[in-house]
Parts: sequence; structure tokens; C-alpha cells
Amino acid sequence: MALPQRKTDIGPPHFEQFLPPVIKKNYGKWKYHEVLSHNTMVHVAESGDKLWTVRVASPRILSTDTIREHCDIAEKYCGGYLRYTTRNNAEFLVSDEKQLEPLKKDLASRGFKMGGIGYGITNVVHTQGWVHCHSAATDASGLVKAMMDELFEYFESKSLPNKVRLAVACCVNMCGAVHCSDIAVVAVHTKVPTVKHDLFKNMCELPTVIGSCPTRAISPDPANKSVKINPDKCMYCGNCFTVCPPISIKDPERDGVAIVVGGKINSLRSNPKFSKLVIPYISNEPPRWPKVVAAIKHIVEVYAANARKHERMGEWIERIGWERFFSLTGIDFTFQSIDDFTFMRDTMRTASTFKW
Amino acid sequence: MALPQRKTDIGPPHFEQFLPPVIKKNYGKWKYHEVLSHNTMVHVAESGDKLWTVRVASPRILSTDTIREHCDIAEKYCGGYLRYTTRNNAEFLVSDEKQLEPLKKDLASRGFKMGGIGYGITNVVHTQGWVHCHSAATDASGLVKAMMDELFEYFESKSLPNKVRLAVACCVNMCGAVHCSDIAVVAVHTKVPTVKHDLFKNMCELPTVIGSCPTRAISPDPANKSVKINPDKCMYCGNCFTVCPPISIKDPERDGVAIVVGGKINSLRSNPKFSKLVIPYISNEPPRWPKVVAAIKHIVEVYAANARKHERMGEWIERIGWERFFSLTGIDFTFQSIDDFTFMRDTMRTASTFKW
Amino acid sequence: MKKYNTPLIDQLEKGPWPSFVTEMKKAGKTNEMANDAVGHLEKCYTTKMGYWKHGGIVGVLGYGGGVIGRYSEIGDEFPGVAHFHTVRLNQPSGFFYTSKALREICDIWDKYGSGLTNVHGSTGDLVLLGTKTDALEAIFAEYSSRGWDLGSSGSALRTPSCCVGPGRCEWTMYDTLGLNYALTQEFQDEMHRPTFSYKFKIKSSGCACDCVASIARADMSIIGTWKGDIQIDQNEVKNYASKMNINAEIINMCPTQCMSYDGKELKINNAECSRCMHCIAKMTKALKPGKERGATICIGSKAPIVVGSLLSWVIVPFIKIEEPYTEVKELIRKIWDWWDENAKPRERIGEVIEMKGMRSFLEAIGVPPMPQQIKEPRKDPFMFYTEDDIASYKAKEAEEKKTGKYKF
Amino acid sequence: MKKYNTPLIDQLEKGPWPSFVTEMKKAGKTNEMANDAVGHLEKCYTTKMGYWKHGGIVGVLGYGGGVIGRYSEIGDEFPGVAHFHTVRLNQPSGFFYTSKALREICDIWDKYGSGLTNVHGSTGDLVLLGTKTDALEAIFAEYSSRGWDLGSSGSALRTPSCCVGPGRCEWTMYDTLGLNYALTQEFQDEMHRPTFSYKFKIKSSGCACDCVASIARADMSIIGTWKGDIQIDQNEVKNYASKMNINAEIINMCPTQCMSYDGKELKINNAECSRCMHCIAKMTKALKPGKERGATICIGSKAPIVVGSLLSWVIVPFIKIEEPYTEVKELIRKIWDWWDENAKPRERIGEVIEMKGMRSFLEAIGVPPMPQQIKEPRKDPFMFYTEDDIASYKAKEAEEKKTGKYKF
Ligand code: SRM
Ligand code: SRM
Ligand code: SRM
Ligand code: SRM
Ligand code: SF4
Ligand code: SF4
Ligand code: SF4
Ligand code: SF4
Ligand code: SF4
Ligand code: SF4
Ligand code: SF4
Ligand code: SF4
Repeated sequence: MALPQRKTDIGPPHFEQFLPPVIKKNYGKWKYHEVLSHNTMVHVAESGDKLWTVRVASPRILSTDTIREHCDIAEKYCGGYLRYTTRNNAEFLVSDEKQLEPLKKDLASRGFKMGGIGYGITNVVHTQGWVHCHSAATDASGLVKAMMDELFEYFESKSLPNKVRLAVACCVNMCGAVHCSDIAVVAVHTKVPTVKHDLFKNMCELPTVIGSCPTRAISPDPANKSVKINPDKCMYCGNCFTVCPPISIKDPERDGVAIVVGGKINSLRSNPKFSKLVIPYISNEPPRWPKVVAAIKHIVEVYAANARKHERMGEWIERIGWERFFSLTGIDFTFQSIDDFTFMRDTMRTASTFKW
Repeated sequence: MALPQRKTDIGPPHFEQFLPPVIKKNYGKWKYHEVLSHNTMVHVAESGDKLWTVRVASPRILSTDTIREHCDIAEKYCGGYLRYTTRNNAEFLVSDEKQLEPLKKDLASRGFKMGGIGYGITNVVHTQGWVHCHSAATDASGLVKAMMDELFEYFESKSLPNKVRLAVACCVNMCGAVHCSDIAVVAVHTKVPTVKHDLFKNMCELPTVIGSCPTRAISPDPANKSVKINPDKCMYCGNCFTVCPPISIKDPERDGVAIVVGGKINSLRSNPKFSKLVIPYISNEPPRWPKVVAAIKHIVEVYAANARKHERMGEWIERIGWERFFSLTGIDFTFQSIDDFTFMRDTMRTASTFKW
Repeated sequence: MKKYNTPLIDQLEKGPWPSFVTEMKKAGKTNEMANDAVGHLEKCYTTKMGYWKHGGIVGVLGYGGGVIGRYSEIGDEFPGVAHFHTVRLNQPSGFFYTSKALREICDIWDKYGSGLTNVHGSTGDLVLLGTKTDALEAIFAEYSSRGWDLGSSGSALRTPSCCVGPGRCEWTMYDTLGLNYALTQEFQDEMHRPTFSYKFKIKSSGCACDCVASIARADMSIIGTWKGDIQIDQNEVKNYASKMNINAEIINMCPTQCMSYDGKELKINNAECSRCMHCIAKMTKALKPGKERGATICIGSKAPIVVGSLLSWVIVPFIKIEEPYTEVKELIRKIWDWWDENAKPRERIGEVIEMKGMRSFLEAIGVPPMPQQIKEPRKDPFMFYTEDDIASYKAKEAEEKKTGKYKF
Repeated sequence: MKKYNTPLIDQLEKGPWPSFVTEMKKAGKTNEMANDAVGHLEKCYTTKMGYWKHGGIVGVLGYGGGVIGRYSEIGDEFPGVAHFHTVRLNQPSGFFYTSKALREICDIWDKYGSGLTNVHGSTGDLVLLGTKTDALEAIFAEYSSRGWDLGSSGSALRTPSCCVGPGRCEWTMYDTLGLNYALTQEFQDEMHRPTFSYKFKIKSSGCACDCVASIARADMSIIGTWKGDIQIDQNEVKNYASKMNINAEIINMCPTQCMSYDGKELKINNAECSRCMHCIAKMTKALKPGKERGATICIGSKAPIVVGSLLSWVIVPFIKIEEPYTEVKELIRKIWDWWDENAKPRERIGEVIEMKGMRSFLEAIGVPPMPQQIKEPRKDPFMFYTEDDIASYKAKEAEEKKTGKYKF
């Protein structure tokens, strides 16, 4: 069968053709919204028109079958219009209030999970993991599934002091806004890479490899026409491995995950913040990573019990102090939590004022 | 005349022999104090004993004549005891209330200036300047004199929201706690040093000189058996000059001073803070540096008019924001105020939240 | 089709959260590649290790990106994933679709690929997960002929992305969807033919909520903001008073402490407001942003490799964002010019600014220094002065001598 | 004696603040060196430049420091300051003197030096300003025979210094004067014979007011603090209530917001107090620190050369400071040992810790990691793990498997 004529540099289709009529009409003229429940909100336009949104959980890896099911539903209740969110949930947009309950009933009966709006836990930003990336030190999708099963009530119905944004990165490249999440899991390698010297000279550029190392752990190994790695300086970031295939860093028994907390993106109340390392290492335990899941749940619960309304995780921690975060959660404080990289100066305490 | 027998490593005399009896008796057993005026405070011991302190301004450079005059006064009213403060004022310690007024009268009649206690401006921490240091880009003592003449009322009687600690450093070595002062003047060179190549090889060590440069501006100049300086990288810190006499950095028309503000030392309310650069350059104008003096006075006055009680300069600025500090004081914001050194990352704004 | 025994990942089909394993199996029912992907993943779970190789360079004619090459080390065991490249399809602004469009996308993908997708990838693309090298041209022809283009990868402008903005949100300060579309169209060449020193990402959020997380993961973050007074509807304030503790939840949480509420009237000292959006977001019926609208442009955020994560830095405190967006486009080109001149390979713009200093960058793009760009001024006295700087200080001093009035 | 015409510096004799020029002239009346120092300074003011050369190495037999060599470039024009070395006399703890002692110091100085002093230098020494090389041995003999020793200079332990503490202050949490004396005596060798890689300064403040500015300018800052509840005298609180607005000035300014005052009783949630001293300092009659007293030890502060100023970092959150101060002394020796092993020339301890990492340092001195040492944990995921670390995490996990309870 002949292929159709290809076109280049046409860019994406204009979004306008995908906007439901109520949006086209009220484009940029919304007045306010109300969160009706964890799964539904309504936006009211200056014109008085209303738009209901029902948010539906997505595993992000979707089969075309499921996308088609989304389409079926959209056609039935939403005039064929739908959207996805920046955190990969599906959203069904209803302009006729009468369609709302039937839509939700249908979604429920098909097993779709609704929620993620307001002060709870929405979908987890995450990455490829073992499903698709060569760099992965863990599987992201599996971790997300295990976490969200456990935290599901916060998606569906239970409220928290504010949103808790979770993320999972399968290596320190941290594809996603992992580094500014309320709680994030980042997978880490923990062993110095090995170099296949015989392949090095054909596959890698010496200056690139040396330059790739943030801690200058790599130096030329002229005898082998390759490089050598100083084990005292390497902190297993894998950047050398990224630029040079004969360098290998994976190790099933040593790869694991770390947990960082207290980041945020928006500027409400306080500036955006990076997440900070609190648990340096938990072994990879597929398929359900029980300790990782337990740790996250524990942190969420301590936050829920102690934070003030509207306080994000990081705002709460900064109010009470990190030393109090560690004592309230009972998390061991380790050397890994002490910055010895670019921000060391600004993260050490420079006053005798702290809490016991 | 034969010299007496020298002794080594005896250390300083034990302080106990210099403590007045009331202190010896109540050592470590003080209960509270009261600030009676800008020049007098009283400390009350648990025993009920009282100790009055009268603080007297000092130019820090003292002739032995003046020290002897301090001695005369101490003998007359204080049993021969006196002390100096960590900011170089003299303190006369009175245990008999009856001596207090006569002491002050005598001090006044001799022209000594009393003050510096409580919420005002006390002595200026400063350094050697042209009086004694080879590194000086200005004179410290002259600046202090000019400043304190102008700010004298804040020493003697007029109160501020809290203490305002001033400092002057005659070069970026910043001998003193200049870098954490409410307002400090730091003298700067502004021209790339020149190198006397012929003297270099005999007087300097190449690696030391190269290593001395924080910005790696210095590289070997093999032709001259000396070094060369990259003008694009040099920021005139003078560290190369410190380690290598044939390098010269002084320039009468270009040496000048910068003004930094908002630092603090103590941990009351907020952590210790570094002072931050607000005025990058004012020409050296001996003998009275009128613009420097005017700038400092102006900043003090804006602070006095706007800060809340107990707020230190830096606390006030952090509450209102640096952009507001610049608009309230009318100080021009220049490129020099944008960090391009070690703290750049942590000093750029990373949010759309600021004031117009 | 081979039926894999997958006891480990089967456990990820249990529990309330939708299961990606179920999705993979669904696709695997009819699709050989997806089926092998399931077996391949089970093997990863069993051995606690991934088996993907470094991606080779694959793609479509005339483009330098848009496809991520992926091969398995154990392709003989799982031939369906021996090649398993992803295709990045450029999503429409705001991730809006019609069912018709989505069905078309699915049909093509079922024909040539694994039937598995990521809706969406972290950058924003609609990611088609797993196909073979020889299918790429056909895939591209099918999609592009129907109006879909590839997104980006490699050292290029990456697929721009934005929040839903005017599509549904009352707070958007500019047309995020429109800007995002316009920039994507404007820079097609920069997206598809990697000539940069490294990746460059642009993300547009309509307000400080930053629902597309631009401040943390975009080399250029365009965040809506306003000038002028927050608009207050005092009647609505009263309604909120019956539902919330306005003093505890709003007044005391205002970071600039510029609000007051006496039980009757809500007051805002707008001059001191930093437009953080807290009060507006939590009392959306009562409060509205001011009327002069635009955006703050920030630069440089990225993930931690190589020298630690960066958040974007404010460079243009306020800019109008209006069609045809000439000012923003020109700014972007100036930014790239400077970057191009100064970057070493694999250096993101933020890293280059850190190396060369903000001044060099700002001067190149023609933006003056402003206190809004910084959280606080420098601490150390290690400043550069140009000859011009000194000359201008001296000129100012000469002027002052004449007028008798200092200008600090 | 030559009479210099000094129109410029004469202007610094006017105005209310005591004049250093007057002091210099006073000494210059009878002292040739001081007189030439006056002329020399006028020349600096006229030409806007200093004329001192780099200090050569001068000193007294057996000591490697305590004297700063200073020569003028224009010594022929001003022979009195051709040599103009300073002698650093080690001050007594807390800068306490008797008039007798001071007179003795002055008499010797008039005999051998310029008659000019700094009371005191920034480090704390009583600085004798300006003498000639050949007078140094005599000066040392005269002073040391009368019980005064030299302070320090060069790559050595610099003269320790402290706040007035128990001498007069109600807040001192330990005997600053005693500790300062004891450390000075203990480390005479390290003070007088420079063998360090660079200078090392120790400063002791009795409380968080830090009246000797230790946190900013001491490689080791010893700052008094306490454990236990703040002691409240509610009657005195009432007295303050009539003089100040307790809620505005105290409660609202408490950084941890752990206080409350209902007009009758002041309450403190001591568990959340960070011991900042604000409330105590501003209501000294009503509030007193808790009863278990000691100090926090911080390390590393310095001026900005070479890589920017540092403030000292907390390493030991709480330590008892009691005679004979064995624990502190041992800690100091351990710190020096590690520094000695790891420093390059001219590297202060803070700089070395920054280079080598806090872990290496803390392990060497035997201090465990504690959240009190940090403001916040690291941001990036670039961590080192030792084999022991991993083994211990694995052991913990094995234990958890047995008990069924996680320990995070
Ligand atoms: C749909 C979505 C935008 C899109 O283009 O897809 C969106 C939509 C809304 N966001 Fe958002 N936000 C969305 C991602 C984000 C993100 C980005 C992220 O998480 O990666 C952020 C920044 C996260 C952070 O700060 O760490 C974000 C921080 C906010 C905030 C700030 C919350 C706070 O107080 O800290 C608000 C304001 C609020 O909730 O009061 C907000 C408010 C809103 C409102 C109420 C705006 C409106 O009037 O329409 C929308 C519904 C909120 C809700 O779901 O609770 N949105 N919102 C995104 C939904 C993701 C999802 O599937 O759950
Ligand atoms: C005498 C002296 C100690 C000494 O050993 O010589 C001293 C003595 C006292 N200080 Fe201090 N401080 C002395 C230098 C300092 C320094 C160091 C410096 O300035 O270089 C600081 C840190 C400065 C800073 O924070 O930047 C210092 C920060 C304080 C504070 C904190 C003030 C605040 O709220 O920010 C207090 C508490 C207060 O004032 O309420 C304090 C309180 C006191 C008290 C009230 C303590 C007491 O009960 O005796 C003493 C009288 C205060 C006064 O003069 O107003 N002292 N005080 C020093 C006098 C220097 C002078 O000549 O003026
Ligand atoms: C697919 C995706 C993750 C996902 O599951 O969604 C992804 C996947 C990869 N990223 Fe990423 N990145 C993806 C969004 C991101 C983001 C988030 C974003 O764009 O908003 C980041 C953090 C923001 C940033 O750019 O810094 C991100 C930071 C990285 C980095 C670190 C770059 C840095 O300068 O710090 C690398 C490493 C590199 O470039 O060599 C990387 C590299 C990679 C590579 C190409 C690794 C490699 O060398 O092969 C991954 C290919 C996986 C695969 O097999 O498909 N990816 N990557 C995202 C792109 C999908 C899309 O187009 O929509
Ligand atoms: C005299 C004194 C200033 C004063 O007027 O009080 C002083 C004077 C000098 N200092 Fe200092 N420093 C003095 C206290 C300080 C302080 C404050 C302190 O000790 O509390 C500091 C800041 C704290 C610190 O140590 O970092 C200080 C930081 C420096 C530096 C920068 C060191 C650094 O690591 O950043 C240098 C440069 C150097 O060592 O080469 C320096 C170098 C010098 C030299 C030796 C410059 C030189 O190479 O000749 C100065 C000799 C001047 C002279 O002719 O006498 N001086 N110097 C202070 C010592 C008097 C005393 O013993 O009591
Ligand atoms: S985080 Fe690492 S492993 Fe995961 S998708 Fe990105 S580059 Fe691949
Ligand atoms: S893993 Fe990272 S730290 Fe280790 S050698 Fe490679 S690039 Fe360097
Ligand atoms: S600050 Fe500089 S010029 Fe002044 S005394 Fe110290 S080293 Fe000398
Ligand atoms: S003055 Fe400072 S920056 Fe300039 S060359 Fe010398 S050491 Fe380097
Ligand atoms: S960033 Fe602002 S404008 Fe955009 S969707 Fe979020 S709340 Fe609305
Ligand atoms: S937008 Fe933020 S800063 Fe402005 S008034 Fe509201 S809460 Fe305060
Ligand atoms: S530091 Fe504390 S103990 Fe020492 S004098 Fe100052 S207030 Fe008193
Ligand atoms: S010492 Fe400081 S933190 Fe503690 S109660 Fe007093 S003001 Fe609050």
C-alpha cells in the first residue's frame, strides 16, 4: 500500500480544533471554579456558562485500546472532547450538567478511577524505568503502581493539608520535575562503573568521557587506551555511562532508591523549593517495593497529622525545622543527607539555634 | 642597661588579677542588667551587688598618653580597674554608685565621649588602612572618623530600631567581622594588577601565585619567566599581590570603596547573615569621604524610618525584600550586585514573586 | 504468539490504581512487540536489572530527532523488542484532543508499532512506545500527512509545553495555548534539526501556580503575572468568611504580610504584594489578579546532572505576551545566539550563565540589571568593573559635585 | 624633630568622635617614629595611596610569629617609619586590665616603640604599632619578664579571644574567660611556632548574642547554649507588660513561634524553642536560659579570600564546657590532625572541609551525623556510599523482614 505524502515541519495541529464549543466560546474568560469533590470541579465563565471536569487516573502507559475507551466515553458524554493533564491524568469535559452523573457512573462501572483534584494526591510524575530506558536503576511504573495502590484513598477521597505531589525517577537524570516534589523516589546506582577497555577506543571520545564526570573521578588510562575511575571520587551518577556505552554501572543487588522530600513548584506563599534527601537508600524490591511504599505512606501521614492547612510538605518542614522532621518521622539521619556537592555552603547550619 | 631575663610561652597573664573585686565576688552569678542610658548600664548580681559600666568611645589607635589617661580615671573612680570591649571601646567599671556621676562628669570634662550602649551605633570595627597595611585600598581610621562624626548622635543619645553595627575594611581581606555587619565599607581595587617580570622569578613561587587566584586569571608566562594575568577574569581581589610582592595593584585614581549592608552576627530571631553589596563603587575622597559618609547616613535613616522595633537592618530588608530596599533608598541597582561568584545559584530569584 | 509466565509483574495488576501491566498485556494480546515487552519486563523484575542498550541514532529523513532509538541486549530472547524505538509525537497545546484525532493516532500506531503509548511523556510529547527501525518512515508519512508532526529529542529545542490556561482557568495571565503553539511553529527548524550545544526546553504557565512545572524543568520558563491592584469582591469575601478562617488561612499566610481583615473588609496593600497567588487561589470567587497582564521570564532550570539541579532565574520581570509574540520570539533568538557563542557541548543555558556570569548574558540579550532578578545581592566583594562602569561612577560623582546632591 | 605640615589629616581632628590623628600627633610630640608616621600618613592622604611594603619576616628568637614586619617604600623620606613593625601582645581574657598593668605596658612601649597602639586588634591582641627590627628582642624581654607574652601571627593558632561572659553578663552559659585562658595556655606552642597550613582562630562567646563575633571570624566558634526549659518569672513578665508590647516585640518575633502571651501568663513550648535568645535578651529580668548549660561548637568561618566568606558550621550541637576542658582540648587536637593531613598550603579548615566533605571531617573527629548540623539536607542525588553503609542498610532491611516493622 502506498504511503501518503509525508510533510515536514508542520508542527502540531492547532489546538483550537480540539477545544469543545463551551471553551471556544469562553476562551480566556473564566470567572472562577469550584472543587465539587476529589474527582469533579466546575469552572464558571463570565458568560455564566459552566464546564465540569471529571479527572480520571491513568497509568500513563496506555494501550491504544484504553485510549479508544477514553474516546468512547468522550463521545458519549462530552461531544467527543477530552484532554490529558500535565500530570498525565485524563479529563472529561462536560458542558451539560445532565451528563455529569451518567458519565461518572459509566466511568465507575468500567473500572476507571476518578480523583486527583484538590488537596490530596494526584498522579505520580514518572519516567521510563525498565520498561524503556537503558539508564534505569529501577522500574518507575511499578513503583508508581505500588505507591498509588497504597495511597489510593488520598486520590479518591481523603484530603490532606494541601496537595502532595509525588514523583519517581528511574535514575539521577531525573526526567520530570522530580527534584521539586513533595516526595520523590529517585533510583540510584551505588557502585563505581566498570569500563570495557577493549571497546572504549572505538565507541567513546576521551575528552567527552572525562568531561562528563562532575567530580573529576575519571582520568586517562593510556596503557589501555581507555579511562580509569577513581573510586574515592565517584558518586555513581552514571553520566560517564550515558556518554560511553562500554562503561557499565548497573548492579542488581546494589541498585536501589533514595527518597527526597519537601520540594514544590508553585510560588504560592513560598518560593519554589528543591526536594531534599532524607532516606539515602532502600534496596530494589520488585514487584512492589514494600519498604519504599511504607516510607512514603509514613511521611504522608506524619505530614497530615502535623501540617497546618494550606502548608505544603516543604513549608511545614521549614516551619518546624529539618531536625524536627527527622525526629517526628523517626527517620535516621545519615551522612548522605549532608550536602558535599554544590550547595554545601548554603545548607550547613551556621547558628547555635536549632531544636533538640 | 641589661635586659631582664626573657621567658617564652608563658601566655597572657591570668585575667583574674585584672577583675575588680565586685566581679571576682559575683563571677558568673549575674542576674540581670539594665541599660540606663546610651552610656551607662548596670549589672545586678544574684547577691544584690551592682556593677555600673560607663562606655567610652575610642579611636582604637591610642597613644600611650591616652591609655595613661584611662588609667588615671580608672584609679580615681574604679579602683584602678577597666576593660575594653570587643569593639574597642573603653569601659569604666564602677561598683560604688556614688562614683558614677563624678566619673561621667570627669570623662566629659576631659573630652571623652560616652555612649554606644543599647540600640544605637557603637564603635566601628576596622582595620589598619594607610596607617599600617601594605594591602590597603583606603584608610580605615579616617573613614571611621568621618562616619562617626556624622553619626555621632546615634552613639551618644539617639536610638534606632536595634543596634546598627558598622565596619570598615581597607581591602577585601576584610580583617574584622566586616562581612556580617549591618553596614560595612570595604575598600576595593578596580584595576588588573601589573607584574614586574624581572623581579618575579626571584621573589615568587609560580604555583603559589597561580593557585592564589580565585578566578584562575593567572597563567605562566614562560617567555618572561613570570606570569600573565587575563584581564577578563581578574576581579582585582589582590590575592596574587599578597603572595607575590612584584605584583602591584594599587591605583590612586581607581582604588575606592564599596558598601555592603544587612549582615548580622548574633542568632536572635534570625540566623547570622552576610552583608550584601549595594553600592559597588565610590571614589576615595580623603580626608573625609563625603559621599561614603552620606550614603551610610542615608541608609541608617531609611532603616530608622521603616524598620520595626528590634529588627536589625538585614531582618528589615529581608522582610520587605531587596527590591524594596533599593526603591526605598533610591540606590541604583548595578550588575555588580548580581552574584557571579560562589553563591550565584542561591542568590538569583527563582520565582515570579517580587515587588514592583 | 508466545505466552509469557509473569508471576512478578502480575502482582502489579492487583490493587485499585490502574495497572500499566494490564495495559501492556492488553496491547500484547494482539501485538507481538507488546507481548514481548511484557516478557522482557518480567525478566527485568526477576533479575532486578534493565536490558536496554544505549540508543543508537535512528530517525526519519531530514530530521535529527523525534525518535529515541532503543535496542535490547537480549533481543534474541525477545525478538519483538530487539528494536523498540519510541516516536515522540508533538502534542497539541494543553493536551486537548477530539476522539476522532486520538482514534486516528491509535490506528496508525497499532499498524506500525507496539500499540503502547505514554500519554504523555514528561516533556509533553505523546510518546509512542516501541517500534522497529524500518517502520519509522512509514509512521512519519502516515502521521505527518494527517497533520501530526514529530516532537523533538537531542540537542535541539525540545517540544514546548504549557498549562491549560485560557482553555479552562480563570487565572491565566496570557494565552498559554496560543503562545505555545506559536513558538512551536516558529521554531520548527530548531526542533527538528539539532544544532544546539544541548537540549533547550520552553514551558509556559499562565500564573504562579505553574501547573506545567516550568520553573523546575524548562530552560525558559514563561510564567504569567500582573501589575496593578488585586481586584476584591467584598461580598464574596463575606461568603468565604462563613466557610474558612480568613485570618488563619489567608492573612497570616500572605508571605509579604500585606493583607488585613477585620471581620468586615479585606484590605491589600498592593504595593507590597509579591503576587504569590495564595490569597487568590484560595478565595477565587473574591479575588482576581490586577488588570495589566503579562509574564515573567525565567531562565535555566534543569535536572541535577552534572552540577546539581537548577531552578530558573528571573531575567525579565515583566513582559507583555501578545500576538504575534514578536518580542518573546526575538528574545529567544538572542538567548540562543549568546548560548551558541558561549556553550561547550552538553552545556545547558543555565550552566553557561553560571560559568560566564549573568552580566554577560543580560548584556547580550539587552536586559538591564534589576533587583527583581535576584533574591539578594552578592555577598563577596569580588566584582568586575568595566572601564565604562568606572567612567560612569566618576561621571555621576562629578555631577554630584556640581549639584551638591548625591545619587547613590 | 621634623614638623610636618598636615592640612588633610588635620581635618580629621575636627568633629565629636575621638580623633586617631590627634592620638598620632600626641605620640608624635615626643616620639620620632610617631611623628614620621604622621607625615607618612599625610602623604598617603595627599596621593591617595599607601606606601607600605610587603612585610618581611621579622620576629623574636624561638618564635615564628607575634610580630608583623612592616617597611615603608619611602623610608628615606620618613626614616622613623622605614621599619615600622607591629608587636602583638596577647591580651588578657575579656580585655580586663588594671591601670598598673597598662602603665607598665605603656612605659615599655614608649621606650622601644612609637608610643602608638591599637587597643585592640581585630583578632584581640593588644597591638603595639610600629617599632624597629633591632628593638624586638629587648621588647620581648621586657614584656615577657613582666608576665606578658606575644600573641600570634602567620600559619599558627591565632590569639584566642572571648566575650566578657561571667565577668559581667547574666547570659553566659560557660566560663568564656576561663576557657579562653586555658586554651591559650594549652596551645602556646601552636601559637608561637607556625606549623599549620594557614591561620586558625578560636573565639568563645557565652551565648547566641555572640558578642565576640565568633560565628563570622573564627575557624572554631564556641557559642554558649542550654538544654531544658527557659525559666520564667511571671511577675517580671507583668512588669515588662507595662513597658513594652509583649505580643508585638516578643511573641511575634519568636522565630519558632513557640511562645504565647494572653495578657496574663507567658507560655513557652520549650520543645520547639531554638534558643535564639531574643525573648531572653529583651526581657532579661523575666526570662532566664534553661539549667543544663554548655556550648555549640561550630567550625570554619573566615573572610572572603579566596572563595567567599564562610560562616562557621555547627559540628557539635552540645558539649559541656567544664574545667579542665579536656574534651574541648582533645577535640581541637583531632581537628588539627585532620586538617594537617588534608590541607594544601594556605587552606583554612572551612575550605578543606568544603573540599573533602563534611563526612571525612566528622568521621575523623568522631562526631556522628546529626540534623542539628545542617539547615537542610542535600538537594542533589549525588551521594557517596561506603561498603559499610550499604551493608548496614541491607542489615537493617534483613532485620525489618524478621520483625515485620520498618525502621526508616
Ligand atoms: C489540570 C492541571 C493543569 C493542566 O494543564 O493539566 C491543573 C489545574 C489546576 N490547578 Fe494546578 N494543575 C495541574 C498541575 C499542577 C502543577 C504541576 C505538577 O504538579 O507537576 C502544580 C505545581 C505543583 C507544585 O507546586 O509542586 C500545580 C499547582 C497548583 C496550585 C498550588 C497549590 C499550592 O497551594 O501549593 C494551585 C492552587 C490551589 O490548589 O489552590 C493550582 C490550581 C489549579 C486549578 C484550581 C486552576 C484552575 O482554576 O483551573 C486547577 C485544578 C486544580 C486541581 O486539580 O486541584 N495548581 N498544579 C494540572 C493537573 C495535574 C493533575 O493531573 O493532577
Ligand atoms: C561589651 C560587649 C562584649 C565584650 O566582651 O566586650 C557586649 C556586651 C553586651 N552585649 Fe553584645 N556586646 C558586645 C559586642 C557585641 C557583638 C559583636 C560585634 O558587634 O562585633 C554583637 C553581635 C553583633 C551582631 O549581631 O551583628 C553583640 C550582640 C548583642 C545582642 C544582639 C542584638 C540583636 O538583637 O540583634 C545583644 C542583645 C540585646 O541587645 O538585646 C547583646 C547584649 C549585650 C549585653 C546587654 C549583654 C549583658 O547582659 O551584659 C551587653 C551590653 C549591650 C550593649 O552594649 O548594648 N549583644 N554584642 C561588646 C560591646 C561592643 C561595643 O563596644 O559596643
Ligand atoms: C521519555 C522521557 C521520560 C518519560 O518517561 O516521560 C525521557 C526519557 C529520557 N531522557 Fe529525559 N526524558 C523525558 C523528559 C525529561 C525531563 C522533564 C521535562 O522535559 O520536562 C527532564 C528534566 C528537565 C531537564 O531537561 O533537565 C529530563 C532530563 C534528562 C536528562 C538530564 C539532562 C540535564 O541536563 O540534566 C538526560 C540525560 C541526557 O540528556 O543525557 C535525559 C535523557 C533521557 C534519555 C534520552 C536517556 C538516554 O540517554 O537514552 C531517556 C530516553 C528514555 C527512552 O528510552 O525513551 N533526560 N528528561 C521524557 C521525554 C518525553 C517527552 O518527550 O515528552
Ligand atoms: C592587625 C589586623 C587588623 C586590625 O587592624 O585589627 C590584621 C592585619 C592584617 N591582616 Fe588580618 N588582621 C587582623 C585580623 C583579621 C581578621 C579578624 C579576626 O581575626 O577576628 C580577619 C578575618 C577573619 C579571618 O581570619 O578570616 C583577618 C583576615 C585576614 C586575611 C584573610 C584570611 C582569609 O583566609 O580569608 C588576610 C590575608 C592573608 O592571610 O594573607 C589577612 C592579613 C593581614 C595582614 C597580615 C596583611 C599582610 O599580608 O601583611 C595585615 C597586617 C596589617 C599590619 O600591617 O599590621 N587578614 N584578619 C588584625 C589582627 C590584630 C590582632 O592580632 O588582634
Ligand atoms: S530518569 Fe534516567 S532511567 Fe529514567 S527515563 Fe530518564 S534517563 Fe531514563
Ligand atoms: S558514575 Fe559519575 S561520578 Fe562516577 S565516574 Fe562516572 S561520571 Fe564520574
Ligand atoms: S583589610 Fe586588608 S588592608 Fe586592611 S589590615 Fe587587613 S589585610 Fe591590611
Ligand atoms: S587580583 Fe585576584 S583575581 Fe586578579 S589576578 Fe590577582 S588573584 Fe587573580
Ligand atoms: S498555571 Fe495558573 S493559569 Fe495555568 S492552569 Fe495553573 S492555575 Fe491556571
Ligand atoms: S498574592 Fe500573595 S503576596 Fe499578594 S496579597 Fe495575596 S497572599 Fe499576599
Ligand atoms: S555573648 Fe552572650 S554571654 Fe557573652 S557578653 Fe554577649 S550576651 Fe553576654
Ligand atoms: S529563645 Fe527564641 S526561639 Fe526560644 S522562645 Fe525565646 S524567642 Fe522563641
